[in-house]
Amino acid sequence: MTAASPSVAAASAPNHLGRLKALTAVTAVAFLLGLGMALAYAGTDAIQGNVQRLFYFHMGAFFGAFVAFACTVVGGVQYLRTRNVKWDTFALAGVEVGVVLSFINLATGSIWARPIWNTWWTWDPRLTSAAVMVLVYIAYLMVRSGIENRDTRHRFAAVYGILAFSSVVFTLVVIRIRPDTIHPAVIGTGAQDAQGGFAMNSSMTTTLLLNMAVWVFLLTPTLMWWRIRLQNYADRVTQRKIAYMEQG
Amino acid sequence: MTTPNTTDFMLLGIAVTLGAIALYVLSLWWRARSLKADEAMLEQE
Amino acid sequence: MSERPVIQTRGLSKAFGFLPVLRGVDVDIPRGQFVALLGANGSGKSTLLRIISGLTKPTQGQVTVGGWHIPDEAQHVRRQLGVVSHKSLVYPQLTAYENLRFAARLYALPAAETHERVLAALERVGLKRRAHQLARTFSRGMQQRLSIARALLHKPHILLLDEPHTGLDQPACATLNALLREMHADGHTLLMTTHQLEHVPLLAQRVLILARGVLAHDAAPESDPVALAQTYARVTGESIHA
Amino acid sequence: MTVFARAVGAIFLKDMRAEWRSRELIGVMLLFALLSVLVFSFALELDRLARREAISGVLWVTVVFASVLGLNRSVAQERENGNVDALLLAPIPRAAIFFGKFLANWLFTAVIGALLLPLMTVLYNVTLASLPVLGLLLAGTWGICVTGTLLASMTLQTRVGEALLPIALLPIALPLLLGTVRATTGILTDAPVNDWGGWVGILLGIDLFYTVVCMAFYGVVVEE
Repeated sequence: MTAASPSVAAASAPNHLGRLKALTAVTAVAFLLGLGMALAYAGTDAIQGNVQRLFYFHMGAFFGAFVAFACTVVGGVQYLRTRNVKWDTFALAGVEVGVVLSFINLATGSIWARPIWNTWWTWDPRLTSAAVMVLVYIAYLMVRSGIENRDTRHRFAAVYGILAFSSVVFTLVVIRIRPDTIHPAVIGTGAQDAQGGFAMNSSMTTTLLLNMAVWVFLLTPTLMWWRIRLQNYADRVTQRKIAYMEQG
Repeated sequence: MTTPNTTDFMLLGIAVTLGAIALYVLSLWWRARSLKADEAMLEQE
Repeated sequence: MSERPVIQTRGLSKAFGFLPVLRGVDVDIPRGQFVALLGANGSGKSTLLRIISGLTKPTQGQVTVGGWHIPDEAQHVRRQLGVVSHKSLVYPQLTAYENLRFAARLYALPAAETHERVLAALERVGLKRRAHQLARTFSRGMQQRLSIARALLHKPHILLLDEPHTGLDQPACATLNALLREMHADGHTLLMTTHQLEHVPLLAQRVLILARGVLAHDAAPESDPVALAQTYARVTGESIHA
Repeated sequence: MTVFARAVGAIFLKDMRAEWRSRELIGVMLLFALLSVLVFSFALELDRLARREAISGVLWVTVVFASVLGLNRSVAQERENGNVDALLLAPIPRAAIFFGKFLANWLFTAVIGALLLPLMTVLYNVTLASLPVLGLLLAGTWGICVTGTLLASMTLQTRVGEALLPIALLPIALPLLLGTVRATTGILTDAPVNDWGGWVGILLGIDLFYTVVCMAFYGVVVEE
């Protein structure tokens, strides 16, 4: 192939498999530590009981998803500036990991709500917005898969990924500016009629901080890194297929 | 006031969390495996 | 040739994803030349035309049109270009006159002259009597003539024609060819792709053939369509009836 | 007059004239909107109080789906004869092409919405035909059409084509919808401005953000 497209450079980037495996091991240990602290170290909430422990993962998953979707914005902007495929891969990894994490966020929230709010789901602005957030990024994946031309796919994905972030920002701010949500704001002041809020003691704060750090700085990057590796591998195979077809 | 017993819900939540992550990792592995199969086919021909 | 070529490409490459379409094309087209660009489907001739017109960005390489760089200075190039495609580029719900008046506004032609120039352009392609009929009611050949009027309205000196003969019957082809020869006589630079080799010797001074993304042939056309078809078959490895 | 304004005006007027000739957009959108309102009125046998709570949802769902129909047609018209290429070849900014198409789409959608207001006022016996609701309608359809014009330009280039627009548009437009529905309900139930004024602020903020982003990205979407 005479035209050295940027995609070739991305596909032949150094491997780093050893580092990724090390990171994965660290993530696994830290994740188990966080889980253990949530189960054994943090104090039991007097009003809500054990189900309150889910809250550590609920918050971790949301902010992990937030970081992943922010990566999609960075990847999209950088792709449009440089047209280097590695940024599109970065953005795609952000979307997939973000969808998984925001699903965990929704699911843990829903399971917590059953005993506390006495319902699995309610059409509260923040819950609606969080659900829409997942749908936007599923739409991102559908838009992507509908485009055969790779360059077009990358460009549209970049644009859509940037637009989609509005739903993430909306989910974050809706609790602050809208008084009619029942979702409690654990950090800072929230709605007056929020239900299910709780006071945190020091063991709870420590556990929350540790779990947030694990989800944001370890779990999200690890999953994204694996996803990027998979995409680079897929690109290499596609390239070989095309080279094969060109010969034949 | 007694603390309600909500342990079942906690366990369900943890199971869903771990399950979701495990499923995603499994999907990554699955996709890598089918790529390997593609590559092997290219090599054969 | 002392004058700089009107269209010049250097090392022009374009890949759609992993699929290379053009792999290093160098072309010089001097002012006033009528060039036919031939090639099989997927040989990249439409892509080359779209890159020169600024609709597609090249992956690598340099393109200048009228001394301006593409795509960075495309806005200077657009006024010099008239493009006719196998698609008609006209709105079927508008009349011929309205279509051209819309084009005149897009090219910011002086409002006072618009009416005269639109009528003159319609006259030139023989559609003046039909000026106020909807383009929807036009035959394919008439739509193509309207399209040419649209492309000429802002008096470009370069014409890019992407398979202008597609879908035209014999008389319409003859009318089109007569118009193109007239353009050439007027000193326009023309670059045309086509599948129908029989038109090439009648029109072009020079034939370029693209094969597998590179320029494989560059010469004056054989005067006989059959000989041209043989050359084409030899260069591209694909036979085409003339 | 700047190049930008002249190009926007030319494209907008061109769309108006084409629509005046064919009436294909307004016709389809209006018929759909009427059917939708009638179907809702059968499907939701609402009592008087529930009607005031639910009516803004009926209005907005109808307007959004009507706009999807219109947006698909409007952008498809540019692709049919390769006209979008002719627009891109003209010496005008890409953003002007986008804004001209958007203005036309916005006008069509707003007209449909404005026709629905008195109609629904009569059918549901709820005072929708009022200036505040009309203002919300203009602000809400603005955001929907600005994202819709951009997304339709994208989705019509995909394999799935027209079916993909609602899937791509609805989740992006949902923050707008949430705002407009809540504010409309607030107005209809005579709630104090403090209760729904925040939603109007969100709505205008999102409108502004989407307008800037979509105008900036149109060039990226249509280039090849």
